[in-house]
Amino acid sequence: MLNTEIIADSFPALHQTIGDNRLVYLDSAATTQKPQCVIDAIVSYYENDNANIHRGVHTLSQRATQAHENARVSISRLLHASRPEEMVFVRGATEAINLVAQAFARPRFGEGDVILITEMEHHSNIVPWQLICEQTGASLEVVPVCDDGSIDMDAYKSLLIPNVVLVSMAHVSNAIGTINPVKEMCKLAKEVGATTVVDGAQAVGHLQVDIQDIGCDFYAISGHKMFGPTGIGCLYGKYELLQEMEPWQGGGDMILSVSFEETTWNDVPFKFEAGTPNIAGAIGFGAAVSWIQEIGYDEIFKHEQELLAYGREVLLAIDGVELIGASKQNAGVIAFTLKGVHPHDVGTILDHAGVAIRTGNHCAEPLMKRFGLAATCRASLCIYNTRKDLDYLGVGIQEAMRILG
Amino acid sequence: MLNTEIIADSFPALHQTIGDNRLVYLDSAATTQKPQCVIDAIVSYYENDNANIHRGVHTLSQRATQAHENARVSISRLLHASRPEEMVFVRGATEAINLVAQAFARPRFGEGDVILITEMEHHSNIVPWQLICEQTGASLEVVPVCDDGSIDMDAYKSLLIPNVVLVSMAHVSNAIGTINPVKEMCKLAKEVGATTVVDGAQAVGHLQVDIQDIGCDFYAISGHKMFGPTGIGCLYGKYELLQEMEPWQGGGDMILSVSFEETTWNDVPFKFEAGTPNIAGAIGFGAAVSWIQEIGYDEIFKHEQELLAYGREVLLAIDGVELIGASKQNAGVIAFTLKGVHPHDVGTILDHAGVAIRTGNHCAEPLMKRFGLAATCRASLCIYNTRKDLDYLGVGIQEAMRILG
Amino acid sequence: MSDLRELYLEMVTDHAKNPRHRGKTDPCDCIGTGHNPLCGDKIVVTISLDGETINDVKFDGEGCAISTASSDLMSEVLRGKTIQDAKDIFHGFHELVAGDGTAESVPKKLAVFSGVREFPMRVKCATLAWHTLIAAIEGNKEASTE
Amino acid sequence: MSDLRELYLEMVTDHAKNPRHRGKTDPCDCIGTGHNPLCGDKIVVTISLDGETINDVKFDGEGCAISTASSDLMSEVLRGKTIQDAKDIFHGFHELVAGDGTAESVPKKLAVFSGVREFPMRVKCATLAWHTLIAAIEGNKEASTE
Ligand SMILES: Cc1ncc(COP(=O)(O)O)c(C=O)c1O
Ligand SMILES: Cc1ncc(COP(=O)(O)O)c(C=O)c1O
Repeated sequence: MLNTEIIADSFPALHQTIGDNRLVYLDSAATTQKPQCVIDAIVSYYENDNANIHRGVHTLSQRATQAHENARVSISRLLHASRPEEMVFVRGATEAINLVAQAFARPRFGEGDVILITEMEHHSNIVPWQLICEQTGASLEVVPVCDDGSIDMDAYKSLLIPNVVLVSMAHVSNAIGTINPVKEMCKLAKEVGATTVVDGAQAVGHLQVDIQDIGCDFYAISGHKMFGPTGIGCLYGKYELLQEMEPWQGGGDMILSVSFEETTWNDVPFKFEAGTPNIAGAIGFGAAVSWIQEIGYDEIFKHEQELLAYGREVLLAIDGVELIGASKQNAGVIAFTLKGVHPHDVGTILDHAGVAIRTGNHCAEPLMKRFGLAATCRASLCIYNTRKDLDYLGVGIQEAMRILG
Repeated sequence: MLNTEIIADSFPALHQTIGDNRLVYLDSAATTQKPQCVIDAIVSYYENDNANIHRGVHTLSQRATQAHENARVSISRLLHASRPEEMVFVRGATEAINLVAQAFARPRFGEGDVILITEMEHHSNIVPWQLICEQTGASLEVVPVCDDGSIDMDAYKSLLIPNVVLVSMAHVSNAIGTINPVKEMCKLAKEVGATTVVDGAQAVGHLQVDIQDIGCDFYAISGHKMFGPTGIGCLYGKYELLQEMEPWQGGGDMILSVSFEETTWNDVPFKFEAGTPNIAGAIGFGAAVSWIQEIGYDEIFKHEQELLAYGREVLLAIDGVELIGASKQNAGVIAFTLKGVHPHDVGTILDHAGVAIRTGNHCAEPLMKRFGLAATCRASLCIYNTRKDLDYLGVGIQEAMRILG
Repeated sequence: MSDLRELYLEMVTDHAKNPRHRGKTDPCDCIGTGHNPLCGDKIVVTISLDGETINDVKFDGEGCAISTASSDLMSEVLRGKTIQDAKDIFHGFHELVAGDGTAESVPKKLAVFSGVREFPMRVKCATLAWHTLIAAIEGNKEASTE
Repeated sequence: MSDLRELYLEMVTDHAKNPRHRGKTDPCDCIGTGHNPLCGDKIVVTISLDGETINDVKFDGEGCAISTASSDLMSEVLRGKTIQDAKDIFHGFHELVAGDGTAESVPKKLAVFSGVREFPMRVKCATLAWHTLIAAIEGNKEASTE
């Protein structure tokens, strides 16, 4: 097994106490902690190369431009994009999906068109499509989720009628951790001619993603959920699709030339990157990608699967714990409830013990409703977690049962 | 006079050499350098408080949320907003203007409506309105600029017909530095009932801005142009207007509740802040605001005006230099050309001497055309610059004249 | 470090587990719905009035321990009080859990919420019922703590 | 540190200040427009052909010293060459300024651009004319270096 103590050493935020207790961070699905190399990359940019990018002739601007574009190349390689120009820098997965919705879907969809999503989507993969439906007259259909938290594939197939123009689905559910068969789902969607969007926010920090193999048209990711900085993410889009699309925002860098009579758009991906981008963010994101590659997805996935099994064991040994949607193909997310104890109280009591979990609806209200719940507790795992962390989780939960159960 | 050597000490990036020469950074209009305290605030967030904000019960999330919202309060105070909820976090001024265009203008404007901008706008304050015109049928009118780089106020008045629904103007021109009489312009615009947008990207790092006094409806700023991080900015909007507006992007945090049948928006400003924001960026932005307040706008403005006068003097003493649009109300931006020498070559030669300036069209092609130029050289000043910096600029320009003039 | 035992006093956990005032008043003169998006809680507060006097208050819906206990104890202390009393008590209560108030300025039973102040993320849980009550009285149907 | 004198060799500055081939060929068999958004330069390249042979090349428009000198020297070396020659020379030239090429692989006059390689931001200036030429030959009207 991986020496995670050494790995955890690279994460400064993990070395602190909450009250009298060591911090046990089990909220990586909300945002991961950052390794020192990512923090250093940001600092180094600000201390040495800070300049605006593109169109600057001076040395700092050249360095900053180079570093920014190198990050794009790293990310495109990590995801196996066919060229760096297919990666558009955005604020995060939310903006990525909104970009597809507004710049791709809005001008193309209309009455009679169907957008298909699943019942387990994050609000960021629901609301943009609701807005599009309102704006274009298209309608939204929803693929149900089975009791074990997996997608009901039979229902999916029967919902895939020719009117379906776009399918958007999570690669990994943030609320319950289900890993969806996105390759198969994209293949089926293609058979009815639908455009495919995969929300990869919860995938890329935890498992190898090969965009070409998945065969999707768009893929959305957030830097901060994969060891990178906040405020940066990428939309992958097939080159030809990106080229055909309308621009996203208007402004500097997204144009080739501007006059009051006529404005010509810049090439992909710059057409979608109006204004000064999050330069430090992109550079830090690039550093995060290097860090992931150093550890390797094999190690990451194996470690998290091992922890997942152990964590489920620890929790199921406690009377009153119920796991929610613990599917077989599951990433390191453990969703659970405690009999008679509201998740919010569990969260407070665990926090008091130094254990950080998330409670609430996890921006997935429809999925909560599907399971008949208003809220759950969620412990989400990462490469830097250990079995000991899960032991502390168990102890904290027993304390919660003692106080309130 | 201010001890700028001490001020410059707080900016790590300024302490480097380019080749054999000390870096002389005269490109602050593109992006300012960052004081140590801003870098430290970012590092401290990642090393101590890194967590996703809103809806988290654990300690890190509480700290991060608090720090993020404190930054909003600081920025709202700096600009004299009437409440923090009037400040929407965005990527930068470009996104701020696009937000107004898409969420305010697009659903409201139509055939016959006129959007009025000026000839000196940055592309970020031109293209979003061109897109709106295309999308709504409204038309774009342009206020001409006088030879000295000031706005032709007579023309402005005569263009302010009742059909004008929105006026958008730079507070300070990035290309030539003109400080526009935005208070008067807003007052006149209000008389015909137009909504007013001020692009403050180049103002807030250099002069005191009082949004209430200006009386505008919207005001756009970028953190990275005022000592803050990249990837963060604010849109100020009058509370009532923000409340009436459509959402911007859809996703987490911008909703109160989501179901497939009905989704309700969150309150202002969260309605416009879908997805995980640039948390570190906002916190660093807050630190930049504190830094500005410590120095004080009086000092900053006085110092930059003094440098501006000196810089113009240095340049005008060189044969072949022509200043472009050097108006009386001018921020620390010196735009110039060199007889017989293309700006791009000037940029390379100056860079070789360690002097960083920007050359090109400065994302203001229409203004370049107005002055009959394809490109200019631009030296932009900041609180950390000194007279010595301008002496180096002069020497570099003489070198350029020697090689190519 | 804040003390967990100060938050979950026995009286609080008791009222959370066995609320006495769950349900709907009859008659129901005012009704309000409260929503705490932080934890997904939704509660409905109903009131029966006799002129300016509160005859009965009840609440319904799921919530965390703090929110349930607060709803229940609010219902308890408000019986027989006037609407103005209710507003004054809320003011004192708000000061207690989120401001500079002391246990003296609230009815004795509410003093058990003194510990909330040390848990800023839980202030909204403690005040949700009260916000909803005020909304119900003032004829706004919905209250939200966010 | 890269040496400025290697970039602005006398032959470069001379051709930049006094270009010999500015104008428009007559006849004009191919025409192309090139745009370098980095510096705002726009140039127009015209060619007169005799079958596969380039009779004349001229350029017009404003540009920086590197771009003007490159346009002018390109026009000079291409006279009498075939279209295939032109493509080959561009290939060698591109390798010289942006790749691993040496001065040996380009016509002697173009060797003055060897210094460009040390100034990556100026590579586009040196190649703009060539991209535009190829665009003109291939019937694309516009070339851009970005
Ligand atoms: C006047 C003006 N407006 C808008 C912008 C756009 O700002 P940003 O690139 O930070 O979005 C700039 C930046 O160059 C500017 O100078
Ligand atoms: C599955 C999923 N999709 C989308 C998002 C949105 O990502 P961001 O908040 O970084 O925009 C998240 C983040 O919580 C997520 O978990």
